[in-house]
Amino acid sequence: MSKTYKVKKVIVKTEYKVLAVLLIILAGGLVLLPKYEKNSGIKPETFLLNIMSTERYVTTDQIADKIIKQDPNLLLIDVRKKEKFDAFSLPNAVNIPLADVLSSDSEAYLNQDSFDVVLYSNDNCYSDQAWQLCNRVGYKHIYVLKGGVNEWFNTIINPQEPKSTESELTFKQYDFRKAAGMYFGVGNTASTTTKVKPKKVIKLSKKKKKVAEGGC
Amino acid sequence: MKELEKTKRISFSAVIIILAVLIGLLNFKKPRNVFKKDKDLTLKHIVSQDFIITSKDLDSKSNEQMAFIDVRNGFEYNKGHLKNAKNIYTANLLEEANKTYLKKLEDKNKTIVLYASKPNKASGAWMLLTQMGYKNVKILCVQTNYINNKFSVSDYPLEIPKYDFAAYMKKATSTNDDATTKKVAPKKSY
Amino acid sequence: MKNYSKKNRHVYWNPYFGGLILGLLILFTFYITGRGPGASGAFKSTIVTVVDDIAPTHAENNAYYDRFIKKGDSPMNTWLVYEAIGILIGGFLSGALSNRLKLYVQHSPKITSKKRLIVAVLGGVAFGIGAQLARGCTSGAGLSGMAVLSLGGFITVISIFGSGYAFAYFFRKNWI
Amino acid sequence: MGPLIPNGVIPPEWNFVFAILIGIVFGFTLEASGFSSSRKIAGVFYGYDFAVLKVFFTAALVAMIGIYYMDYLELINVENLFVLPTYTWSAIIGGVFMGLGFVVAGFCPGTTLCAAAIGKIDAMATMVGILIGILIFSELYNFIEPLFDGSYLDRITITDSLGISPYWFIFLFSILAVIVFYVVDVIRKRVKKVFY
Repeated sequence: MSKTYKVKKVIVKTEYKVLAVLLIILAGGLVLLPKYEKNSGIKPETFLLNIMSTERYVTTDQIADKIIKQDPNLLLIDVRKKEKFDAFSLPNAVNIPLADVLSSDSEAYLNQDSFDVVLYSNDNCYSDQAWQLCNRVGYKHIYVLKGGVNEWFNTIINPQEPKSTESELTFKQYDFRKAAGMYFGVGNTASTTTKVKPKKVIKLSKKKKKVAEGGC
Repeated sequence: MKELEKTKRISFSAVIIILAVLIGLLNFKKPRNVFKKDKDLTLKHIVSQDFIITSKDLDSKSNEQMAFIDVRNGFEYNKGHLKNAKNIYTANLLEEANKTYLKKLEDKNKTIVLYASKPNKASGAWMLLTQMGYKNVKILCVQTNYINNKFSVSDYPLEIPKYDFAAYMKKATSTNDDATTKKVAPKKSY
Repeated sequence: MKNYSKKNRHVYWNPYFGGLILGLLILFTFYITGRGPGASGAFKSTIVTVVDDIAPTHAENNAYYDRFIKKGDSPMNTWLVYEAIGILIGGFLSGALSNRLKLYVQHSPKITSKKRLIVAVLGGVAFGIGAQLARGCTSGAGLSGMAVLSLGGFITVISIFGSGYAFAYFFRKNWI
Repeated sequence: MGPLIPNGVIPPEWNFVFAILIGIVFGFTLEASGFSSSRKIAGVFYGYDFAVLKVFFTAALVAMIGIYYMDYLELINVENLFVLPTYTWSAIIGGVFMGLGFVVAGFCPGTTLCAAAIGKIDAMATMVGILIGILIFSELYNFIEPLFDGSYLDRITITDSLGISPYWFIFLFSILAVIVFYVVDVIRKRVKKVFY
């Protein structure tokens, strides 16, 4: 080690003193900043806007049209309970009861961007709440069937006969609904049409979490 | 060593950083309203269906415990509304005035009862308020409409199937229609 | 200009200024890509590619290589390899600017350059093993780890400098 | 907005472009602050030049303060950042090996690259050594695997393990750093000068 042991006084330049003080103030500032509650996930303001907007609704005619045309990226999700789902459900629908809309295995169905997800229940209430939960968690491309299965029956399964004074458009709509009803098995005797549609097997890839991967 | 003397650059950049931090802090707005409840708690509420009040339990005793909030817009409110119901349209639920009003109700620990033309219209407001941390918010399951200029409130139980779907389908498919209609793809009419 | 840089071959930046720029760079890297800068990952990728080309079967059934072999895409196509290329370019630029480009072996006058090369290789071997074990070198696990206050980062840094000071006595012949 | 590329603000194709740019600035800073000369780096362990310690701790401190200020201002979301996973024993023993390598070779992988870039042949030798080291590690991986994957504490931060708030930790760490910088200057004054 060094031979001469006289302690040389360390002269610290004033700049370094100032810089050291600045550093400590900067680091200390973090401690003094007033704490505030962080908002996790979607902001309440945007959540409110989403609730108010009604473009999430899809009418039964559109859904019937998509099913008949075998629209590939339509995914119907029934949020009613299991036994109601078994009793009657729209073709190719997947059953996710309202209780486990946020469970991990249902996330594969809801949190993906390859399908347009349409939620439906008997009426609008459960499907709306399911939609709001999905919106709160930040899922995209989720729609709600207006009126649910009740509306489905009112329009597609037994459409009301329009009175003769109705506009020509309602007659056209009535014809479409009548034909769609037949497609869904109303009124045609020869049940040759394959009643049970081949269950559309939906291959879903788990969406990767957003944490940045890294490592050296 | 020699390089320790060169402090011009570091002092200059230190000043810039301090300025940047100050500017960042000064124009930083804390989020005004924050979701307190996490999503699973809300889900528990929904599943337990404890937020529903039917018109049956609207007897007079519980009335002063409840504060009615009409979440429809002003126009419908003026046409007709429940007795002593306050009108807060869903869109301006987050305004300061309404928030203080709800806070006051909360402090007097009244149950906030929301109602609209249909229960599912009020469920959005209900979800927003429960997640913002309001404790007991309920929805009045009624259908309100205005028939021959009288404001009528009729019960509207949730999610009641209009038909017995399965039976109806079986009956519908088995009716032997005389014309053997082939499965015809419906012509796109509109 | 010529004699200025001739004279100041060994005048580097003020270390605090260098640290400041490095800190801002780490901050920028986290802000843009969500991960910290690193270096030893690039060496690992080269080794994996080389072994994968020479003995693909061996690479398959060795658990460690298998982690980094991506089907249909060479392991070199990773973030760290591009960053390593950047480091080479950046180092060259800075060396050129302050006239430090010179092909030579830098060693303390006490030892010969041959001994220095042997020592460098042995040190590298130790570093190679250590970097894989700690999942990152001083900049990968140390700096990036400490920046996000990860416990692993602090443990690695403490053990690096601790063991460094412990071993310093035995290798003082090489340096002073 | 948090980390821009994972959050999708910047398309992932830019990832590699930023890698090169960041590498350039990284290499430039390392080289300019003297990390390309092994004797200057070894000065940390022998007391004649503590540049490495100063640069290292200032960089870590600035990054820490920066990240937590941006986290406070909601510009960065710390949960989305890559936090180094903690394998305690693997980190300790890896650190010991790296400490040994540091004292013996005088370079770490980052500084090896930028020293080799300016023509240091011993840096190139260290690069070869590092490659050999990784080869050895990979071949012996089957024996090392229990240590490598053992004592896994997930991505725990030091503030969670100590149970204090990160802001306090950064404040204390900055005071510690200033004290260390002063002590280091005192040591350097008393140690025999080495010119390199």
